[in-house]
Amino acid sequence: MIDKIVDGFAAALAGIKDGDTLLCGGFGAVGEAFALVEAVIETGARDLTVVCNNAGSGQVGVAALLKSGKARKLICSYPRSLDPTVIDDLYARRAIEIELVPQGTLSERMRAAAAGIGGFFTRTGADTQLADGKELREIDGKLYVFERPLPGDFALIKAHRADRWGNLVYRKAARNFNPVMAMAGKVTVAQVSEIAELGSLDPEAIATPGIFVDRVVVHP
Amino acid sequence: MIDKIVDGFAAALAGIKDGDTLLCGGFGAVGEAFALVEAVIETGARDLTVVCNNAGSGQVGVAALLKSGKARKLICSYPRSLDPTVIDDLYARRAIEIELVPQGTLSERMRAAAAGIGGFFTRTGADTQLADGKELREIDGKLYVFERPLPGDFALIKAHRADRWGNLVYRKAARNFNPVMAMAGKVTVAQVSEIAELGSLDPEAIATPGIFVDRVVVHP
Amino acid sequence: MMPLTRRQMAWRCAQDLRDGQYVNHGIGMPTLVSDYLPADREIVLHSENGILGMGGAPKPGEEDPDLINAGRGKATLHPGGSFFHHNDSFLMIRGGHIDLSIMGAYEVSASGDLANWAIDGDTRAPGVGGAMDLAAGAKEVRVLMEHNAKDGTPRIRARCTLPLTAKACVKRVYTNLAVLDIAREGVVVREMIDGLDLAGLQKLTEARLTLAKDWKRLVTPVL
Amino acid sequence: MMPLTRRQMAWRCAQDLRDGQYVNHGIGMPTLVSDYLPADREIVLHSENGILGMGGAPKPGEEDPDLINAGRGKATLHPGGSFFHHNDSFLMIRGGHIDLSIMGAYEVSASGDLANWAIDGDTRAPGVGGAMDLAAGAKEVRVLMEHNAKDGTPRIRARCTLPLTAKACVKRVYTNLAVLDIAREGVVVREMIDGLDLAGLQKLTEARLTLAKDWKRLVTPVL
Repeated sequence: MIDKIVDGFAAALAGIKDGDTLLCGGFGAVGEAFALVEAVIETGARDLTVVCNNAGSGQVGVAALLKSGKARKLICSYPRSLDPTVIDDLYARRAIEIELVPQGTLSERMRAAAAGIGGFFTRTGADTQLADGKELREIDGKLYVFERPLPGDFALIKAHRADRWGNLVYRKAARNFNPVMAMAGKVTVAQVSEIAELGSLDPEAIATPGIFVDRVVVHP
Repeated sequence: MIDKIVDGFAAALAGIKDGDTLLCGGFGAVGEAFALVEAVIETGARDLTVVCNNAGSGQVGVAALLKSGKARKLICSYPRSLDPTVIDDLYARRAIEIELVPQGTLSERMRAAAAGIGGFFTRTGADTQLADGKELREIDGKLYVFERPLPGDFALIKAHRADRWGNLVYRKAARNFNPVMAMAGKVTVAQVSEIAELGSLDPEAIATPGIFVDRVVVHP
Repeated sequence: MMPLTRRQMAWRCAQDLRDGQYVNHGIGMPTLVSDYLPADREIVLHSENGILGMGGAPKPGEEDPDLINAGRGKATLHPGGSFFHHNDSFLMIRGGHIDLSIMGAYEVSASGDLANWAIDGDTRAPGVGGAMDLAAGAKEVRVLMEHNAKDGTPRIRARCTLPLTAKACVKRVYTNLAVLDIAREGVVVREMIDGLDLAGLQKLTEARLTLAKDWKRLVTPVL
Repeated sequence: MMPLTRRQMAWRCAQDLRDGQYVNHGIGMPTLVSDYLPADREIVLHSENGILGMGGAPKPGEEDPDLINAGRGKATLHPGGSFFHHNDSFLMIRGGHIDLSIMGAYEVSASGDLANWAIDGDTRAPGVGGAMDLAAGAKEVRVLMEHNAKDGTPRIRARCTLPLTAKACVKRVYTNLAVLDIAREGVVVREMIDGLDLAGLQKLTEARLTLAKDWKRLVTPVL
């Protein structure tokens, strides 16, 4: 029987190791799995690469993980927030490496990893310093930059409801990066508010089919 | 006021012209916009390129369009069906050009067109004669083939319900190629069974947001 | 001479929106555009965090913690709106499905180059967000910005001095002094506020300006 | 010596499925595998036309015209199943999310090359479907096919003679005579039907065979 629901964050994060890349969902603190991400600190894993659109806000979630010093590198598009003290301090002290990626390229690179794409050409950023050192190609008279897939060892995402097969639904704008990260994580862990009976989620409206989800942990 | 609902197939197909590429939804006759596709014959447009997973079955829909002689070329993955007499006859007479594309590459090429991707590398087909003449590249020790975007001048799709903004929902496996074709068509026309009041479709379950749809025609 | 307020600039920008357009407005001043959508037109706002048909701020007590706009303000959804994930949201942006992107900027060049993500001497961690995606992908880009920096430095430049967001993408600029088109022949002044003439505006602008034959006074309500 | 029937071959293949696996079976004989899913395991069937959790054929009168499998037969959906579009369906296939692809084949080579989409002298329009996507993308590929063609020609070859679907992708082959693994050391016989020995099987096989130390008789129910 398939039952992806695990008991507690330690079980949810089992197997995380030094040097892993973590895909952390959320946009502007909405749809971020605060508790699950904070539980990474307790695992003791170090030298992590955190992939997240922002860099957390205040002292919680991704901000707490970054502050803990467990992350060597942040791959993000916009490390700014209402309270960016953690990332601004780390950046000022050169205590973290930042790879800045345009938001859509960040999402597309994760989808490429999920879809078996070896790389793709995009117009985004081709004219800019973010293309420095990257392959450029003119296609049909326009300049494109080559971008590589961005897979995660773990995806740490937030959803509204899950069933025991790992099917997920989200709430409104809390969906954001979570589905694409679910697809791009080798191990995908979903922190959810509620468990639904198998078969009770509308099969036409499942935003993340369970095939992309390995573990579900409830945190109401 | 936005009202994408048009009256009749002539209005739905206005602007179609010689040499156009038509993306025709459906998989094994399910989710194919039979009546809309057949109405293309009446427009008089010629030298068309038809993109469709199959080649129609029997004498209806895509099969009828191909039989009419209006199509110069078919881009497909599997031109076989319960009754493939039309395509087998055209092929035997060398009366149509066929570009054979692996099914997932067909879908991915349309998505690339929809997403502004200039091209991508895929493992699919890299080892095969379908990669003849295409750019190959070894990435991380594996062989990939470069594939180009496949846009349509028109996408002729089938959905279950639409509202006046063009938001679409589908029924079960009738979804198939329709959403990706809706995204990849310069003009996307949806043949639907029913119209829904604006606001009555669940915003969490709209499979094709109206931004991808230009015209809606009702055919119960 | 009375430069426009930020709200007046947003109002002017909003007057050009067309019925049925899919519009993404950036954070900061462009957000104000949504307060002045013409009542006789149905305009569908796209928010990069996965919303089409975004409405304005909710009434007090009706805020939903999971419904925010790209600037992290609380938002609402219009009937006909929809939610989707980030990859589909940026497919809309990068694939040319957004009719109009309205962004703020630090600099716009005479050829429509845009610089709006990085400034000199910023000690904060760098951030680009969705600016490069919008600049390269939207069908049309319009900029809403003060005509000059606080120290008077022109922002409409012969060439951009700051890191680029994308080349040759801006088609129209709304400032607190004028409405200007980036055309093949250069920067064309379409509207100027009362009390300003071409020579006066040129003094405040680095790029060479020409005056449209049918130029008008830029007039707005008091806002 | 009694070669397996097609149903017995499908039954044998199904016995190896593991609890919780995501499995895509091709059209033709592999479809029969779904009739023999072990009752003590929950196996999630993927259908390329946008279904996870596909069930078997519906009861008469309960058919839904919009719910078909990849072979165009009427299907059902298990509780927990979901529908999605083709691009997501092939992302699952191409991105390595499908644990196991079970396909038919014309030929498999000693190094696991697969040829299952084109034959010589076919006058029909060529068709490839999702075979190349599955062969290149699934985590594991297993083949279900008759050991020999109707004229006796071996189908397990030193090298494939027909156009390839993908190289070095097949890990296990179920035939009407044997179960064989494509291993680093070559083609290893794991199971043979009663009355057949390695020499006898080798005569019917072009690729060089070795016998697994723990080989067994291939026994199935009468089906």
